[in-house]
Amino acid sequence: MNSIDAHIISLIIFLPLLASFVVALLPSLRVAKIVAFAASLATFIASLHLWFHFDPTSVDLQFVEQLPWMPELGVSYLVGVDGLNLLLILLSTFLTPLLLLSIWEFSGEGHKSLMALLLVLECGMIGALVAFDVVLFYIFWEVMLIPMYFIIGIWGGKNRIYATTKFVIYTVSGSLLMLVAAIALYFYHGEQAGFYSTSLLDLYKLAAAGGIPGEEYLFLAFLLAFAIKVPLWPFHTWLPHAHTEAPTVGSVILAGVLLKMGTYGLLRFAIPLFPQAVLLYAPSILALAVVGIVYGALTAWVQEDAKKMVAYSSVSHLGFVVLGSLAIVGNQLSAEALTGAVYQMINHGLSTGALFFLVGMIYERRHSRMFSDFGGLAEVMPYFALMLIIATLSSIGLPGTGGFVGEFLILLGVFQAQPLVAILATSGVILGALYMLTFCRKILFGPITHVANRQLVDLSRREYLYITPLIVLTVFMGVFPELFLSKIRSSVGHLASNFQHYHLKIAGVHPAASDAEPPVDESAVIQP
Amino acid sequence: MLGVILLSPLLGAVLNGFVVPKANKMLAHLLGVLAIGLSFGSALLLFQQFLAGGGEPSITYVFEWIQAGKLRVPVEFVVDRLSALLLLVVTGIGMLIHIYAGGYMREEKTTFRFFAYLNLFIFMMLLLILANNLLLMFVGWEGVGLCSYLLIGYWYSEGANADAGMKAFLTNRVGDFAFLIGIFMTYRLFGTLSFSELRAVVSSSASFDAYTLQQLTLITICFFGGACGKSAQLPLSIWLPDAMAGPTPVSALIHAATMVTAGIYMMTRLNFLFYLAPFTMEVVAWVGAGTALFAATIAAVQWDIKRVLAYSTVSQLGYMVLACGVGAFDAGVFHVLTHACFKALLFLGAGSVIVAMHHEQDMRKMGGLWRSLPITHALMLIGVLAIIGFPGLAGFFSKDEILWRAYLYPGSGHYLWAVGAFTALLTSFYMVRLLALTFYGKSRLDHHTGKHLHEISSIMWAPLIILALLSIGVGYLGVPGLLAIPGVKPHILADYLEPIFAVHQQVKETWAFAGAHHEPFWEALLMLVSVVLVFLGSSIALFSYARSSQPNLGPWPAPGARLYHLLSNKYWLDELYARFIYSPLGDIGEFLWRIFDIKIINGLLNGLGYTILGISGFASFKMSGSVHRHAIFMIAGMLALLYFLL
Amino acid sequence: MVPVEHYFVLALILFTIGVVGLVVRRHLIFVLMSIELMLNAVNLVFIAASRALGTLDGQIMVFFVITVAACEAAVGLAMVISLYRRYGTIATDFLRTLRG
Amino acid sequence: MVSTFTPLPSSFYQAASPFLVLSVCALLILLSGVTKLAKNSCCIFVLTNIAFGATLLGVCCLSLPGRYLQDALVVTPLSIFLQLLLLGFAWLLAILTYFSHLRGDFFRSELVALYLFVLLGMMVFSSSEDLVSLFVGLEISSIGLYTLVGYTRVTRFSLEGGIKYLVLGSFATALLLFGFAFLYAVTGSLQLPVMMAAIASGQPSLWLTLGASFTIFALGFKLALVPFQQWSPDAYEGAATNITAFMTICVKIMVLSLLIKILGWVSESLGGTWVYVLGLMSVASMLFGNIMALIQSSIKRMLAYSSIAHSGYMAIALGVMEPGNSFPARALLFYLLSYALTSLLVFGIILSLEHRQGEAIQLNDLKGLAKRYPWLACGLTVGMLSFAGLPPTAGFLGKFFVFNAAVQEGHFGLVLCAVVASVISLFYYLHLVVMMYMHAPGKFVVENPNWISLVPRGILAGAGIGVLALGTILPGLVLALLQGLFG
Repeated sequence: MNSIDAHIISLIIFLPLLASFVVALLPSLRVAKIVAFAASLATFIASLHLWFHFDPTSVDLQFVEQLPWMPELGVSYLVGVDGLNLLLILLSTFLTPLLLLSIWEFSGEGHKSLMALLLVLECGMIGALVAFDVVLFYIFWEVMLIPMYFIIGIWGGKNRIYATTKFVIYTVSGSLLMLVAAIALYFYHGEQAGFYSTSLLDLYKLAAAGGIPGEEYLFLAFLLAFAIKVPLWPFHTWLPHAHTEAPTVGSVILAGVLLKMGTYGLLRFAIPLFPQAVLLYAPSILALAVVGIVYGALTAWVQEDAKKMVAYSSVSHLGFVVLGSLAIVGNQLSAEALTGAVYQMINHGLSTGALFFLVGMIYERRHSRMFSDFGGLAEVMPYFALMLIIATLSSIGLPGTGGFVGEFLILLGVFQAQPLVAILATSGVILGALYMLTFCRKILFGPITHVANRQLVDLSRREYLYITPLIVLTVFMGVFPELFLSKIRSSVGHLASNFQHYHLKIAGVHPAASDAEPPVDESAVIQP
Repeated sequence: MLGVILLSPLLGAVLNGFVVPKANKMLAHLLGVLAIGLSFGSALLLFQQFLAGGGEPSITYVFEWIQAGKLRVPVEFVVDRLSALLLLVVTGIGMLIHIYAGGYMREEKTTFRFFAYLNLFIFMMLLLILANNLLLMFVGWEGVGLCSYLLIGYWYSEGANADAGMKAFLTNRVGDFAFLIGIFMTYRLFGTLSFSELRAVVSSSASFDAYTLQQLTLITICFFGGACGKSAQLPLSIWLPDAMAGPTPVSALIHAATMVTAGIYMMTRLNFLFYLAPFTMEVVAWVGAGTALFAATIAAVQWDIKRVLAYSTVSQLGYMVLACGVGAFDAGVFHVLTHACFKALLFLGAGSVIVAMHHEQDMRKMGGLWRSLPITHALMLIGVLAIIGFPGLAGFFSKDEILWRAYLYPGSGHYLWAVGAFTALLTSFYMVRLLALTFYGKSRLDHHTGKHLHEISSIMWAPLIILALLSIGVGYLGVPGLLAIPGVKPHILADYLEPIFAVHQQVKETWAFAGAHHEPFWEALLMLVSVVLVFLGSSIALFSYARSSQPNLGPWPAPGARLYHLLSNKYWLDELYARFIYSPLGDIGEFLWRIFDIKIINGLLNGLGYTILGISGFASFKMSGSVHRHAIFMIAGMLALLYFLL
Repeated sequence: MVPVEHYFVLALILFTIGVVGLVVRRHLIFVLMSIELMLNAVNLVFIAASRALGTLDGQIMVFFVITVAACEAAVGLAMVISLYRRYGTIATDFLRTLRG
Repeated sequence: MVSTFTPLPSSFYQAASPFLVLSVCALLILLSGVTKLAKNSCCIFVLTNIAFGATLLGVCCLSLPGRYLQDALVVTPLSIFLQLLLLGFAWLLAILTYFSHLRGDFFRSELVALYLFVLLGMMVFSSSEDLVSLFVGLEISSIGLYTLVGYTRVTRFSLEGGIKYLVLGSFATALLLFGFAFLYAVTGSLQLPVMMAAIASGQPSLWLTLGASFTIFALGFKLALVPFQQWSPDAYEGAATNITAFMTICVKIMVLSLLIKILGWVSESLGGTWVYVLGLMSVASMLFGNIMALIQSSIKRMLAYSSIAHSGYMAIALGVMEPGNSFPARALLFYLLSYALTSLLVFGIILSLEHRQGEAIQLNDLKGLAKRYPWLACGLTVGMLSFAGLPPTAGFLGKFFVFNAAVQEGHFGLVLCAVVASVISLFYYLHLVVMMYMHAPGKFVVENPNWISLVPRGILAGAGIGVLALGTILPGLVLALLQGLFG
């Protein structure tokens, strides 16, 4: 591993943080805007370095950095990249420059602090994605939360305070439980293995070795924290409030990446650490996910507020992702469903992000989100209409867009595991088309009712700049998914085939001879 | 070669959509026609090479599409006897309609969007036909659904058109739901989705146990569900009549010739599965016959010219599904061929009448047009004769072939034939009624349209001429052995398509009836009966509508009034769907959101918050400031703790 | 010889009297006096214990306790006087403004 | 056993040098009150700085670890660390007060002398293991604090607070003495180590439990744990802000220094009930403190209740202590350090926001603070996040270690209550942030602009950065340092 690879991740994490301090302190706004955008672009280019140097065949952790942080407690700064989080990192570094671009002519005051908060948010997201140490993960998990709190709180809509307080308290209460469960796991590992360590690799060995006492409760604590974040069905009521009150930028990043933390957490922590509990609770979680899909779709259909509708549609889409990550066939997870879940995470981020951007654009023009204020915009804003239709099609999951590949794989995998659940979930495909097309119908088609709509101006050059990449990428992910699937296939296959005794080692580092290698059937890992 | 066929329409769509200057209608039209013409030319070349090469299927692999776990879905195209044939139909008729559309859309401000969607549609249809695995076919399947949605809602400023487009897309989506379930089951049973592999697995395995057969029945039922959605069969037939909201060339191309036949094409492509599920075939047959009858009855009372044609399409599709149901897939494809020609002719003819009448579509305001629109009248006459099965034209051969094969179907064959024959009677009635109401009888035009009546331009009737010739000539591809017409070999198409069908030896005997020898007497008798029915239906229609005096434009006289009321409301199917599916969903959604989301979950959480605030309010009220109160509190606490300690 | 437990019980009784005095009386002066009573109860225990154990430590402790009691009384009275001089009352129910 | 008088060894003078220096300086400042120097608060400020400097020098360089005067003065690395903490925070607070509106009120010679004597009492208490000197140290500091609360800025509230604090405080002192008396009666000696050995070996008797419980209750009173907590809101609200800050930080350090020593030995000898009672008190104070703070309108009163809650969190670590394992003690000290640093930051900012004649700041006065004074608002936000225990700050790691200690002993119930309490606490801490950032600015304006001078801004910035650094970069270092303390 040459020298750049050894520090690339820390660079990606802390460059935005550094940039946010600089931006906050810079006197002139114009310079601050350029610095912020340049920093986020640099982070994106650095993450592209990750993309090109990532070895898709190996199952191990790559670009690993391990520094002792609190040696006395066994807590270390351990970060790494593997198939599961590579795409999510790229998604977050890809979205942030677009976000900064979208607030280029931000009229409200506090423009600099908004940009600084976005950069801190990016640092938190990437940190949480690459952290392989429970404590480090938890710290970045909350660091991610605070800028979001301020973004919704300061630049939000009318009753933003209720929304943002509910958002923070809901998430923190869940994650505190997770912390307690992590500590219990940490101590159990200390007794079993003799040395105390919070690094995930050791905890995996512990989980692989055998049943952890009180495993159900620990799993439920982890599940609760991630279920609130996902949001799984009964815990979702904070999402519509957060989305309607958040500014466009907030909604995009919230839907784009923050919601994926929940599902990513499920894959990284909950499933490999507590396999027996997963086997026990998978059916009920699947049931919740299916209810979430149908519930989200139906409630989205009756909404009058565009943002609330897209929020509920996210509840429905992420129900699919949870479905995909817990489809158990025999004693293994279904590899197709898992690949589909990881893939759906990415293109849900893109399509919903695009939808929120577009809703934000018409909000800037008409300062209203209600459907009743719009109608017949296709006449006046044809290119906006085109973008909106493509984004809608991707979120419906029309073949030729990324949504279809993800949804199809998930449903295919879940069908092998639980046919009835899969059939109910596939009905979500119809409901999805129902509410998304009604959304288009109310905004784009039909006669122009309001005179104000008549002289709406179509997309400006800047708006093109930050919406087209999203749209093009969604279509690209639908037509050539192989480019992305090849990167995640081996890691996902590894997790799917032996999630009961899952282990992960650092690439290039041969595990100590004494470290008994639990039985792994490599056949499941498909060489591309 | 294959690349040109596929990519030229796509290129046309992209160029029209983004690159070409918007205002220039002529360039948009030219580009559209050119793209499809190129594709049609290369299709012809391919067909010619294919025939020369002995008609062996060839698979061309392009690139790896999806690969996850054990699933491997490559982008592969297959050119075999079936797809080569349909390739010709789609691109051929598509080109003719593109030429016609230029003239039809003359008054529109910009037509770039129209031709972009049309080209995109052709590309998606070609993808559907050439796909070698179920998933790629599904991509084409939904792609055509999307294009039909966009084209139906082309004049979106009129709310009804947009709703019609949405209705079409949603009903198709229901069909796709069944199709998806079918795909999942196939993957679970066979582990692959590619047609060639499926065919190999099915033919290689000696016999199938009960479980697989039961699975196969379920799979075929789901695929048939998908076909129903796309080909507007009974449960999901509500969207086609409303799809007439789109421009007429769209109705001609999509809702007559190409897209709606996708369902039949899929069933033919998977015939080796359908043969293994006799129960499904029974269902398919009866749904087909039922839809044919159902649509024909409604068509008889429609006054809008395009709606009559729409219901007649649903009815003809019913025939094709009936043909597939009785195992006569080749007859089904033959009817697809003939129907594509004469239905496109009828639609375009109706289109030119509508253009001539300045977008008037109600037949009650027409009449006596044969003098002022002689060419359209002549062409429409040929079309009507072809569709009602006038001996010698295309419809006669293809429809009789289906009725004959239905008659031979063991078990309920005779009843199927009876339904089919009665529908043929109705078909001839409403088609001749259409002709009579528009062209013959007294002219009911209001003064303004009467004066400006003008014949369509040459660009519009040129393709019609070709279609007319086709609807006469195509019939001779499937001449029954009985009528030995000199110089024409009987059953050309059937022998051409024969290698596609593979009946598994386990079900060999159930499907043996088609090949068995039958005395020609019965076949001749049935043919005679259908000819008689045709003349009977047309004479009734002529008698009641073509007479010079005022024809009866209102509901039927006394005995039939209630029946007329039932039929004109389309058996209240739309209202039933709205009441039992659409509005309950809305109510559930409303309930879930207003009550469950806001009242229960939020109520619970806010309640929790407020109780805690309540407790703190009460506690702070209790904590009055006096020192003594604090001292008492301390002592009480101390005593309580001491109690624990001692 | 009276067993030392009796002294402890006596001290406990004295202590409870002091506590009751603290709680019941409305008047600040009496409150201060009851505190003095409690401290003397403690002295009793120390002397009894020192007498029983035979070491002098307890008695040394008593000296410190007495001095501290005096300091507290002094500071307490100082505050009461300044309260009286400023607000003319030393009843404890006057001291209710800081509550909740 | 008559102890003959032996001349004190020279090492005693070296060990006791910080105390001697501090008392001499305090006396000097007291005497300076007579001269006309007293009017000039600036030179009193200089004198205080000298006093603090000298004592700090004494503590750092001159003190030798060892046991003197029959355990009356025990100097161990732990006691040195605690004294450094006390001196450090007291000094910073004095400097901050000098630059705030309270300069005139506080920097009168007798109050400053009193302030130094209170500090002296705390240092004596924290570095002795003999009942007598413990009691003397405690009383010097307590009585000194009663007067400081009452007389720093004489208002109706400060007098009321002072009197309440005095009455309840002396009641607690009586309790403490009662406890000491019984412990002395049972174990026969006033030296802590001897007593602890006697308790460990002897069988539990009624008087022993009574004595130990009274002692713990009295110390619980000082920490403001639940049954004995009601004095602190009134005293905190009544007193001037710098005294309130001094109380929250230094009193806790003092009390915890003793509890760390004795709880290690006493807990298993008095059987499991002890852990149970402390657990009960900690749960009650966590819940009570947080719930009561929800609807407070005055900031100081809200911070008083939040300090009750934080005592509750610390009491968790106290509950799980046992002689063998020093981790709970280290966790407690880390929590104490992070709590003290955050309190310094928060109270420093409140100090600089206050008006001369206006009464305590209400929460709605802070509306829209971020628009006018962004850096003050940012500091207060960091403080609130640390109190709430959100990660990038020191507060989170404090809570994390305390949870660690509790889970190690398997006290899941305790930890769950702590989780519920900290979620409730999140609400009112973030309410403050909401006021500052998410509301339009109200009429409130900072009265004395002189806080803009460099020194207080430097201190506040240092505290803020310290809180953030302690949460991210420094923990490894600090834990190693604490590890050193316990040998």
